[in-house]
Amino acid sequence: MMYLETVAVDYTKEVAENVWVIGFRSARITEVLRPGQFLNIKPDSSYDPLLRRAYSVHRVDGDKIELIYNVHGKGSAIFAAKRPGDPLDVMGPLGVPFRLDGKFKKGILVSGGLGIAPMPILGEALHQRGYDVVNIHGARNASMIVQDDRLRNPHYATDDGSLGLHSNVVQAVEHYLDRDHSNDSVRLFACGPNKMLDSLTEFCANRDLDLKVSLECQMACGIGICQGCPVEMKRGNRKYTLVCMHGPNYDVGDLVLESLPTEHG
Amino acid sequence: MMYLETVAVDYTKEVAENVWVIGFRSARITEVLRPGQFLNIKPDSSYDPLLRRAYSVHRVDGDKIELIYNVHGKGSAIFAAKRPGDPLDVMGPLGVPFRLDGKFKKGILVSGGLGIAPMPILGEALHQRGYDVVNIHGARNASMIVQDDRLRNPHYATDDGSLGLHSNVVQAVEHYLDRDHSNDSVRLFACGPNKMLDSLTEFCANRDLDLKVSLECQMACGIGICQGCPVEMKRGNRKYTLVCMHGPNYDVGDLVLESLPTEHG
Amino acid sequence: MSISTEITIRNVTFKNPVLTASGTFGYGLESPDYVDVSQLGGVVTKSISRKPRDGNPPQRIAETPAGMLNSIGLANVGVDVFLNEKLPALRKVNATVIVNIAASSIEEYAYVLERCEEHEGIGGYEINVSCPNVKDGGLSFGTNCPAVAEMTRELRGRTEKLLAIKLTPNVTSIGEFAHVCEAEGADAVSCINTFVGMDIFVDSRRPKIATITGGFSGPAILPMALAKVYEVRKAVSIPIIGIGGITTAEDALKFLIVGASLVQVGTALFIDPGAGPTIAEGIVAYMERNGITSLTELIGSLDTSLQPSLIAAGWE
Amino acid sequence: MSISTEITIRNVTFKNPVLTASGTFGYGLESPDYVDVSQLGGVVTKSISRKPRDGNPPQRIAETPAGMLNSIGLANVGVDVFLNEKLPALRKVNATVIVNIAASSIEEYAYVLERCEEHEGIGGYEINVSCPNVKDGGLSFGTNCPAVAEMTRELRGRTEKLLAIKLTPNVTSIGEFAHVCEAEGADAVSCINTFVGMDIFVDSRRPKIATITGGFSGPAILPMALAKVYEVRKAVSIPIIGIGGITTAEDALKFLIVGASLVQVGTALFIDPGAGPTIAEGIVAYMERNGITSLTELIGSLDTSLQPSLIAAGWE
Ligand SMILES: Cc1cc2nc3c(=O)[nH]c(=O)nc-3n(C[C@H](O)[C@H](O)[C@H](O)COP(=O)(O)OP(=O)(O)OC[C@H]3O[C@@H](n4cnc5c(N)ncnc54)[C@H](O)[C@@H]3O)c2cc1C
Ligand SMILES: Cc1cc2nc3c(=O)[nH]c(=O)nc-3n(C[C@H](O)[C@H](O)[C@H](O)COP(=O)(O)OP(=O)(O)OC[C@H]3O[C@@H](n4cnc5c(N)ncnc54)[C@H](O)[C@@H]3O)c2cc1C
Ligand SMILES: Cc1cc2nc3c(=O)[nH]c(=O)nc-3n(C[C@H](O)[C@H](O)[C@H](O)COP(=O)(O)O)c2cc1C
Ligand SMILES: Cc1cc2nc3c(=O)[nH]c(=O)nc-3n(C[C@H](O)[C@H](O)[C@H](O)COP(=O)(O)O)c2cc1C
Ligand code: FES
Ligand code: FES
Repeated sequence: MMYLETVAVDYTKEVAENVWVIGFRSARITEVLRPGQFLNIKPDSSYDPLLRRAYSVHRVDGDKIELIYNVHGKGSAIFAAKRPGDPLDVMGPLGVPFRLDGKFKKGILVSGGLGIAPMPILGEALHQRGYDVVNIHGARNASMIVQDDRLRNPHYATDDGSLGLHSNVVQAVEHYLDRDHSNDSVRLFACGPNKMLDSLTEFCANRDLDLKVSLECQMACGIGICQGCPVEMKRGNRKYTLVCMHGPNYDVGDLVLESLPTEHG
Repeated sequence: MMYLETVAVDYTKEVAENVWVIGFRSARITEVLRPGQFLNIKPDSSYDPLLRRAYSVHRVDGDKIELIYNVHGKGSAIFAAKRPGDPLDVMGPLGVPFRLDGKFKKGILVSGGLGIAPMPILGEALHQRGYDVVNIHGARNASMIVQDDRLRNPHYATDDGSLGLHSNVVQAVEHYLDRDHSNDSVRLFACGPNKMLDSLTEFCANRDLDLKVSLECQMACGIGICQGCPVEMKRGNRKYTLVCMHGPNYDVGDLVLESLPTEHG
Repeated sequence: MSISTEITIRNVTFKNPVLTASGTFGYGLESPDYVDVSQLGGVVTKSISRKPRDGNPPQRIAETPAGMLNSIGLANVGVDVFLNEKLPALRKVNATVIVNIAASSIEEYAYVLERCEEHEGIGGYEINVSCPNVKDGGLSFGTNCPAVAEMTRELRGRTEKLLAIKLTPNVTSIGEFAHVCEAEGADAVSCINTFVGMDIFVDSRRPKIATITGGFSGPAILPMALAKVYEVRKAVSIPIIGIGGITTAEDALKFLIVGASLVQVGTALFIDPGAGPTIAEGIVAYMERNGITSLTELIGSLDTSLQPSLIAAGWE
Repeated sequence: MSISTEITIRNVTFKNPVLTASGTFGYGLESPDYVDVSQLGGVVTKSISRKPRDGNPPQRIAETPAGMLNSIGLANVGVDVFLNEKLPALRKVNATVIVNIAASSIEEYAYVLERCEEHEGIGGYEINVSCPNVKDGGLSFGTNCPAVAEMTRELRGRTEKLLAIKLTPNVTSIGEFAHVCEAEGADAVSCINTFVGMDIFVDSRRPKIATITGGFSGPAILPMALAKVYEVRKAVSIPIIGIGGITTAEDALKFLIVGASLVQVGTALFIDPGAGPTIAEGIVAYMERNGITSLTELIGSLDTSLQPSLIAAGWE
């Protein structure tokens, strides 16, 4: 079940450098939402920008929903300018949730930058199902790290060493596994820039680790009617999978990751 | 001298049914502004709506400027949603001011609906120059009348009789003149719907009264570079006058009023 | 006041004039639960080809001011899967189905149409001529008037069902194309398919979509689409299906007033998949407000008599 | 790093590639005090005709999503007043002046051009071919390839100055038009003039502009204009002047990268008459950021080599 509804903004705020959250309520959405799903939101009623923007659901609490986003372009700038009470035109929840079942003991949630978005809800869901949860979150520097004390077992890494490990996030995963945990039965869940997903995929392939990824790509409809969001498949009888409808969450082994267009050109 | 500047909104509020005001400050603009001039304002940075909107300056007080407007379409809806502190992209002052000199003793300021916009500043300017000032303001009903105790000698008329005279504004002018003032030496200044201007023009022609009008029409540039705002001239060596550059304030005798396109189709 | 929004073309009666445009509503089956397909005038399917097509590689879409570019590449399940899986499901949801056909040769168009003729539940066909014409060197059919004429003649000979030809706007004179369609027996022309557009990233200096240029759609194109419908209205007397940038009932009414008998909603469905029924309701509300009881009073009722301002200005 | 934004076409050196488009900056003299015309690459005048023209009756403009329609009707002061009053003033403000010429016959184009040839201070000409061709029955020159060829030949024979032909986008193949211009000796083609569009009021069912259809411009058209420049770039090797929806430096850069040597800013000037110099500064900032020292490195530098995604998808 998915809904199209106009909700009222509860708040917006900047929680790290150029990292913003926006909060609103929808009991219908939170009731059916599952980890890794996203919402498709119209910035405002103007035709410029025209299309909805996809956002992973970052936090839920009862009927409260929080999204987290960077301000880059037209859409996100409009979200950041919203005030309490402003209307927000929301469609969702959309997409196939993360696969939570399977033979593993610990979920390692790997996020680069705004890839943190789906992790809190995923972590809670894994925890409730009895899995151990570790978060490994990387960013360029300390001010861009989203520090959230509700995050389970967080490990941080920054490119400039200003917080946590002085490394990229894939090296941080390696470091974590090699220290004490190399024999754990793990599943990795990753979300972040395509370059990070590429190198994490290689790392996991080398070690034969189970990796699920959550993709981002340009979308028009978000519901499978435009065919605008294809990614090539390695297996299966279709050449392409539609990220909005069959994804955004995949087993990395199903995908030809190189077919993801480089972000923003 | 005209300016292009980004100011901060001080306030917006609804002062009568669907009648809004918006306030901001610009010392540069108030310093050079003259009665009957207008500002050209970009609703926001989106390309939809694309063009600036023209607004007569309604009030000035030191560096404070107030505009008055109805919410009809895309642009005005955006203005009404502005909050204190929001940026506003303003160009002006534009247009040729009202002609205040000449042989008359009393200025009768005739306004229909939002035609009230330029009247307060015009009234003050006339008063300062020693003229008597009377305002005759009409609207469909009482709730749409902008009652402002700073207005000089206001007389109201409503189509349904819910406030002031039960008449249209032209009948109210006739009523005013016929009661006690038929021998006054007057100049009428009018602003309002084209239909009102038409019938007031006829009325004034019959009585040989001096009538200045302030026109509204669709504009693109507001500064004479697009040729988008022509109105036909009765005299002079050009066929058309450009409302933004040669107007919006005219002696009614110069114009072929029928060449004003009917508003909104 | 009893208002009828029914409109009949050939032997198909559309319950209202609002259809979904090809390629923007999938096969009519993917839409969310809150969209009632039976409230639409009809569903035009994604372009169906002889064989299944994967479509173009990513990136396939880009947003532009008030519009978007696409290069989907006619990704579709092919006529067999369409007829065996999609059509039966569509019939169940009680939709008037127009099958949009894409092909690279007249034989291929004819093949797909004839396969469809074997099945029940199809209201008619819309022929997408914006595909490369393999026989004549890859240039699109849609910009070659004799090819469109021949194709129309061939298809007309093969079906008694509603046959609409979907014209491309990327030609000097769309009226000529509409004219040959009419002459060869088409029941209607669909105006218009997408305009050619492109966009690039200035940092990488690369095209935003993989095929460099693509199809341009959305509210931005409405004024051009409306002008094309106006041109076609003057050229032919068969019904026109108006398409291009329609998002609101007001937009749809513009096309009807200029002369379209039906309209299709495309890109707007990506923002609100339920836009079709909403627009149909808005048309009824307008008719009520204006005392119009039947669509035929509205269609082509554009008032181009001289405006007072023109008469005043000496135009006669 | 020393950055040069100079660009020379024929014998005119433009200090930067940003010009104002014809009809959107008056005669270059009406702009507000805060706009420094000498900071522009050049000023293209409103179309100048043999006789003064009043232009079309109201209503002349309408706003559309991200665009606008106009039917100004070439209102202008005529060549005499232009040369005697406007040109001397323009020379004083130190602008590179391109005179845009409009006419309804080749003789009339030639007349206006020859009158201009008698005066100093004109950098070159841009020929507006989107005017009705009275000789060939009122259809615009711009959609008639032989007429454009003949006109270019005739004008080329009459001037040693920069001669650019301004093409209409409302044709099936703009490349063919650019090609005949090149063949007949034009120094450049300006791409593009406005698209045909229309809009109506649904309540009165009347057109929004008096001439029913009009010219469509603004950010909405940028993707189509860019595609036209791309098509022309493949068809000819003479310089292209890119026009259509340019509002920001990023927009201007898109045209340069796709292959334009100069750009013109039109509708955007109605929102900010000073947009030209701002865009020129933004181009310099981009060049600095990307270590580009001369415009020629940028012009036509579009990277259409296969993207990894295309190679992965088996395109070669
Ligand atoms: C399934 C899914 C989930 C997503 N979840 C999130 C999320 O939780 N949080 C979030 O912030 N975003 C998320 N995104 C991305 C989001 O949908 C928007 O693309 C993003 O917010 C930019 O939108 P915009 O309107 O601000 O920029 P646009 O106006 O679309 O783009 C303007 C300019 O910014 C550039 N740009 C756009 N995005 C980026 C970027 N990420 N980095 C650098 N430049 C960029 C564009 O290339 C363009 O030049 C998700 C996308 C998908 C498909
Ligand atoms: C010199 C000048 C001075 C002006 N001063 C004022 C002023 O002081 N206050 C003021 O409110 N306006 C004034 N206007 C009009 C103003 O510029 C806008 O046209 C008006 O605010 C509508 O803008 P919008 O963006 O809301 O509507 P748009 O988005 O432009 O129009 C949307 C819809 O509303 C309709 N519409 C637009 N205006 C009206 C109207 N007035 N009545 C009914 N329907 C309408 C349009 O036809 C259209 O269908 C002035 C215009 C000029 C040229
Ligand atoms: C993503 C997308 C896919 C499309 N696919 C097709 C198609 O397969 N066949 C077709 O005839 N038209 C196709 N079109 C064109 C639309 O049917 C329509 O003619 C065009 O988009 C203009 O209408 P709009 O502005 O309402 O979208 C497609 C359009 C879009 C945006
Ligand atoms: C109001 C207006 C008037 C115009 N007048 C002329 C003209 O006289 N001659 C001409 O060649 N082009 C004219 N044009 C076309 C522009 O020069 C330009 O080619 C077109 O508007 C596209 O650019 P833009 O989207 O930046 O406006 C005019 C455009 C507008 C909007
Ligand atoms: S975004 Fe439309 S199919 Fe995925
Ligand atoms: S609005 Fe452009 S000339 Fe008046």
